[in-house]
Amino acid sequence: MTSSAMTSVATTSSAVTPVLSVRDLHCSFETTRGRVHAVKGVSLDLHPGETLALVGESGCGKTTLARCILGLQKPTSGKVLLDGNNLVGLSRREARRHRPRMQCVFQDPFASLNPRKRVEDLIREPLDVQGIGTAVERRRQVLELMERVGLRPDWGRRFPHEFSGGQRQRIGIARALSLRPAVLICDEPVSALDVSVQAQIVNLLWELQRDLGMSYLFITHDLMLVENFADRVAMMYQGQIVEEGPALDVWRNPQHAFTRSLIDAIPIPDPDVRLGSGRSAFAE
Amino acid sequence: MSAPRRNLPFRFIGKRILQAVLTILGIAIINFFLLQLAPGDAAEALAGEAGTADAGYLANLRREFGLDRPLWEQLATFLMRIATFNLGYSFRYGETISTLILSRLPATLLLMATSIVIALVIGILFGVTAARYFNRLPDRLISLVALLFYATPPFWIGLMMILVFSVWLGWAPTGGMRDITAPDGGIAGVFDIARHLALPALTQAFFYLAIYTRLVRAGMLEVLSLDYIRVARAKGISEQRVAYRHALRNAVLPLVTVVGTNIGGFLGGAVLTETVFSWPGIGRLMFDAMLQRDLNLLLSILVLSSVFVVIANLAVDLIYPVINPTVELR
Amino acid sequence: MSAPLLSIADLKVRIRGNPQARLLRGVSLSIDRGETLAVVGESGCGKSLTSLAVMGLLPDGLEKSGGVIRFDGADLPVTDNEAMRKVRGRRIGMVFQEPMAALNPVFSIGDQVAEVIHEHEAVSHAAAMARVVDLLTQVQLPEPARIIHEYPHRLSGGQRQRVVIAMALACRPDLLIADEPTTALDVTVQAQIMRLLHDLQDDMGIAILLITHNLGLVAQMADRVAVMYAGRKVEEATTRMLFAAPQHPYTRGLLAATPRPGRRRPGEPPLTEIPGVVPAITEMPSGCRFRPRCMLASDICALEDPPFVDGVACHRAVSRELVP
Amino acid sequence: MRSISFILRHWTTALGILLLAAVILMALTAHLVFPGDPYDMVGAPLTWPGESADTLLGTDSLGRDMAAGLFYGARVSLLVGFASALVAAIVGVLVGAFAGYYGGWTDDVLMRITELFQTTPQFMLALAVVAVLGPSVTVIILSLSAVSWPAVARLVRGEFMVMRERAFVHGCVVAGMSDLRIIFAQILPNVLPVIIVMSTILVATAILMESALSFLGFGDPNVLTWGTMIGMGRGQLRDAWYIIAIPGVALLLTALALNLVGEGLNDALNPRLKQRKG
Repeated sequence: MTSSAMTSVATTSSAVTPVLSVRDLHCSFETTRGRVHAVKGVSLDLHPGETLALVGESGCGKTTLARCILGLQKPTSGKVLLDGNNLVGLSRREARRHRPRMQCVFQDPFASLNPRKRVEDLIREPLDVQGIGTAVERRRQVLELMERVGLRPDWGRRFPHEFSGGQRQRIGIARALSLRPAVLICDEPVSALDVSVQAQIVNLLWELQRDLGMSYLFITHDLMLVENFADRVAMMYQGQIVEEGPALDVWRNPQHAFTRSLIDAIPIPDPDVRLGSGRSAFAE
Repeated sequence: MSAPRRNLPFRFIGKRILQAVLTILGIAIINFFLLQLAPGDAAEALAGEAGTADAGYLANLRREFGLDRPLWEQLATFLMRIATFNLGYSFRYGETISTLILSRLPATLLLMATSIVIALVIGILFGVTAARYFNRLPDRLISLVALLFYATPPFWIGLMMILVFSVWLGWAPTGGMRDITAPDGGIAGVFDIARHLALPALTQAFFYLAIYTRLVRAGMLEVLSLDYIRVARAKGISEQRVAYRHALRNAVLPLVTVVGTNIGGFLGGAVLTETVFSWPGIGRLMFDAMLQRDLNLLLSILVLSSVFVVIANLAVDLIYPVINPTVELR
Repeated sequence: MSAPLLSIADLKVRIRGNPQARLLRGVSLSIDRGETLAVVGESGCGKSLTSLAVMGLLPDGLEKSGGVIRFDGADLPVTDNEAMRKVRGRRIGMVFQEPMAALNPVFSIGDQVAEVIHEHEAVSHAAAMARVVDLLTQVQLPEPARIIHEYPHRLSGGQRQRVVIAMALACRPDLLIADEPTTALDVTVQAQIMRLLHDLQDDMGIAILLITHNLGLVAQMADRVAVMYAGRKVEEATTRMLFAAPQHPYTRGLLAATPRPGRRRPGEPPLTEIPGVVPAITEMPSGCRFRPRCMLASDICALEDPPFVDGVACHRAVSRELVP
Repeated sequence: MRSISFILRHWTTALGILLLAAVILMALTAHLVFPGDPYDMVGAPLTWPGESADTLLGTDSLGRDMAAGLFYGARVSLLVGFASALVAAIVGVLVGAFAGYYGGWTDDVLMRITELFQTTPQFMLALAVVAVLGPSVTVIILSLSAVSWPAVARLVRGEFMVMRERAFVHGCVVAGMSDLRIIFAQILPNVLPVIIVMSTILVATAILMESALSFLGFGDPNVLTWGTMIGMGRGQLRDAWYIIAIPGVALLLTALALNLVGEGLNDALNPRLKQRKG
């Protein structure tokens, strides 16, 4: 399914059941500087096969929201529905049953892989944990996954530190794919990468979605990046979703003041394009 | 440089004091159960060799500790005794234990303070020098010295120093705190104590000197690689100033907390140093209590020393945020 | 035409004691007074090393093995630390990437900014502090009289970067080196900082050497651009020319890989990628270092590192293809 | 210059290994080299080293062979050192791992307990345990572990607190891994190098503390240790200082060897893989 087709489905039809729904989620926690109310009543729907970009600046609560969805942090209230099942309040043992349906890719390619494990073990681990297939099947699956994400199969015995940032991100993606999830939470997966490698990873994610039909919740600070490939965009500001809509509409016709100020601030890589009020972000 | 100023919130101070009280309670309970582990009759164990001969003393101990009562009542009595500072009576010394310990405490504190100062001053000096000459000769030498001091048994260094400086060279007395012939007060009196203090203070200092040297060296090396040092260099600041103003302060501040946690180590080390140099402090007192198997005195010293460490750490906790503006108060 | 403010000629930097590990292989750049030159490239291309070499602040273990750096008509004694101290902070200011780590946590903001002034000028503490307040006003920090007593951890990242800029500008330098000054900041804060730098440049007439990986910043800020790859300058042009007619395949790939609005086509991959990765310093290919990732590479590219001619270092550059 | 310090660094590690091997060899062969009881009188009292061919390192005031004491003492030192370090490491790792991984009240409770043991002056606590339970090798090992584990617990806790926030640990949770598996199979292998290095230092410290206990006369009376030899030699400090010097040097070299090996392990296991920056 192409992304443009998906856009029309996502925007026109509410009849499609969302694969992941967040309902009125709140999350607050204690820090050294007192209580932080990081997420204040967020509701989201992620439909099958679409990419929803969650865009916000640092401290807006997008990372906390992701942690709540993934069950890494306990929300104060609200629901996280995966295939209609509420994950909030489940014990870790109960939650484990739902884990294969939702996986994640992390920002820092240096911290997201255990430095003491070999690549093939890293990719196979989720299969071991969930007890999927025989040992032989798992090994074959690892090789398929490596090839799928563009890693040479003979690299399986290597350790993460022998790879570049982009290659590590590929390992992380292969690991996340091993359980054949329906939802992939991508937490700033390319923001630590160089532009040329960023393009490789974004294209890889795009291809995987085209072929496997997963849904992406793509968390990022880079609105211009997701304008290039997301179906819908949700703008997060001070713990709330302040604007949501098809990616192109949000970019061309922002409704909320925060979205407008963010778009105005983005430096366009073209010296002839002047932003917003017809002038450059900085000059003149 | 304007001094960092800030007021400690009452909540912070209250929380720390409460924690300290709980720690002391915990220490008392550990001691109580340690006593329960003693084989045989508790009263006899408490009294030790000197006391067992006296039936009246034993009966007194049984009553005081409530040894015929259920365990939780014994615990309550035990905690009560510590809370009221009523630690009982030492048969051997013919004094109440609290007066005995308090009269010995100043000597130990003098020894401890002197060795802390020596260890800190030399440790910082060594550490900074080693870091500035990283991997060059001064660094190698200092690191070697630190390693040797770290690996040497302190009591043995003490004995060797007595051999060299007292026996062979005759520069310092072999032990004690003052000469019988020396005047009690005045400059001569102070000088006399200083002469007696030198060797034991050095002996105690060596081990910690090694620790502080290593910590300051590592701290300096870490700080010197940080971004703000590069910024300082980009401002045109001299290397001297970068090292001694920008780096040293950041490298040395954490040392304050380390010294706090080392107070217990200094007190424990005092048992050895004071025994080797016949220094009349609580360490020596503890050794004597061990020899006489006077468990009551022994455990009292242990509890009071722990209380002292808790109070010292409390003081460090309260002072540290004032001198280091970056600490978050909780 | 007057001499440039800063000119770097054939700058070479290598790992000490390892002549094979050439991190900079003959970089030449020049900046005129009041001009903004952007040096752009991906991590490991040597753009930061170039700026550190100019300041004489190369990290331990690296050494300058060749080249001449001239500043304001005289040779810059980059290997003489004492002599460079009179240049750093006074003639050349520098702003770094990580504002959160750029300030010493145990000194107040006022003391840290005043330190530069005291280092280079004989002024009283009161006079220095008065200037600090002016500077903090100039970098648009609110309540400067209060902020001089604050400690760094009480300030946000954007505020700290303003303080760092104030320190860099305290002695009215001729050149400001900004090494990824906004990479660690949010986009909205980045816009504020960049606007500030732009305004300050207008007011004070300083030249800016902007080191960045962000082509958007380059397009909006720079007069001229130098593109670096694997320790070399591969292309240089005016900003408008570079974006309009990029010559080097790497520059073209970089521009194509950069997200920009209104480019997506249904059913096509969202971005145009450059295949492969930058090789490690120990595994550099022969000839042109971009060759393994280059779609246009031919036999000559493996034999010879292309010379830098007419603004580009490539055997297969667009301009040369046109003229056989 | 770099290569010289490189060689120097490895040279010291080699020296450490050599010294440690020598001490271990002494401990293993004590009964072969000196078949008799080290407490037996074998020569004239106070024979200086080199004075008699039978007792190369001399005899003490009771005519016991210093060399035999040195060999048998190595046994006790190593046994006490390694055993107490092992116990301390196990307890410390368990406490530290759970406190650091779970945080919250688990951390609060475990760290309060650790603090209790840390605020009590360590050597005094060890003395008190020996005083209450009586001096035997087992009690001494227990008492030294009791005072050594808190340092391990704190170190491990700190490492776990950093590690549990690493993305790879989050990835394991998301993959459905159990807590125990994450703690022991994922995080612990990453922390192990630090623990191993710390343990070698713990062995050294324990050996020094054991020697201090027996120097004061509170060691196990059934075995001869280096500390005991020094303690018994105190009376002869003026005229037979070798009685103190020889076991003291043995202690110093053993502790030094362990520290050197620790430093070498630190270099080998924790190569600071600094991430490249732009």
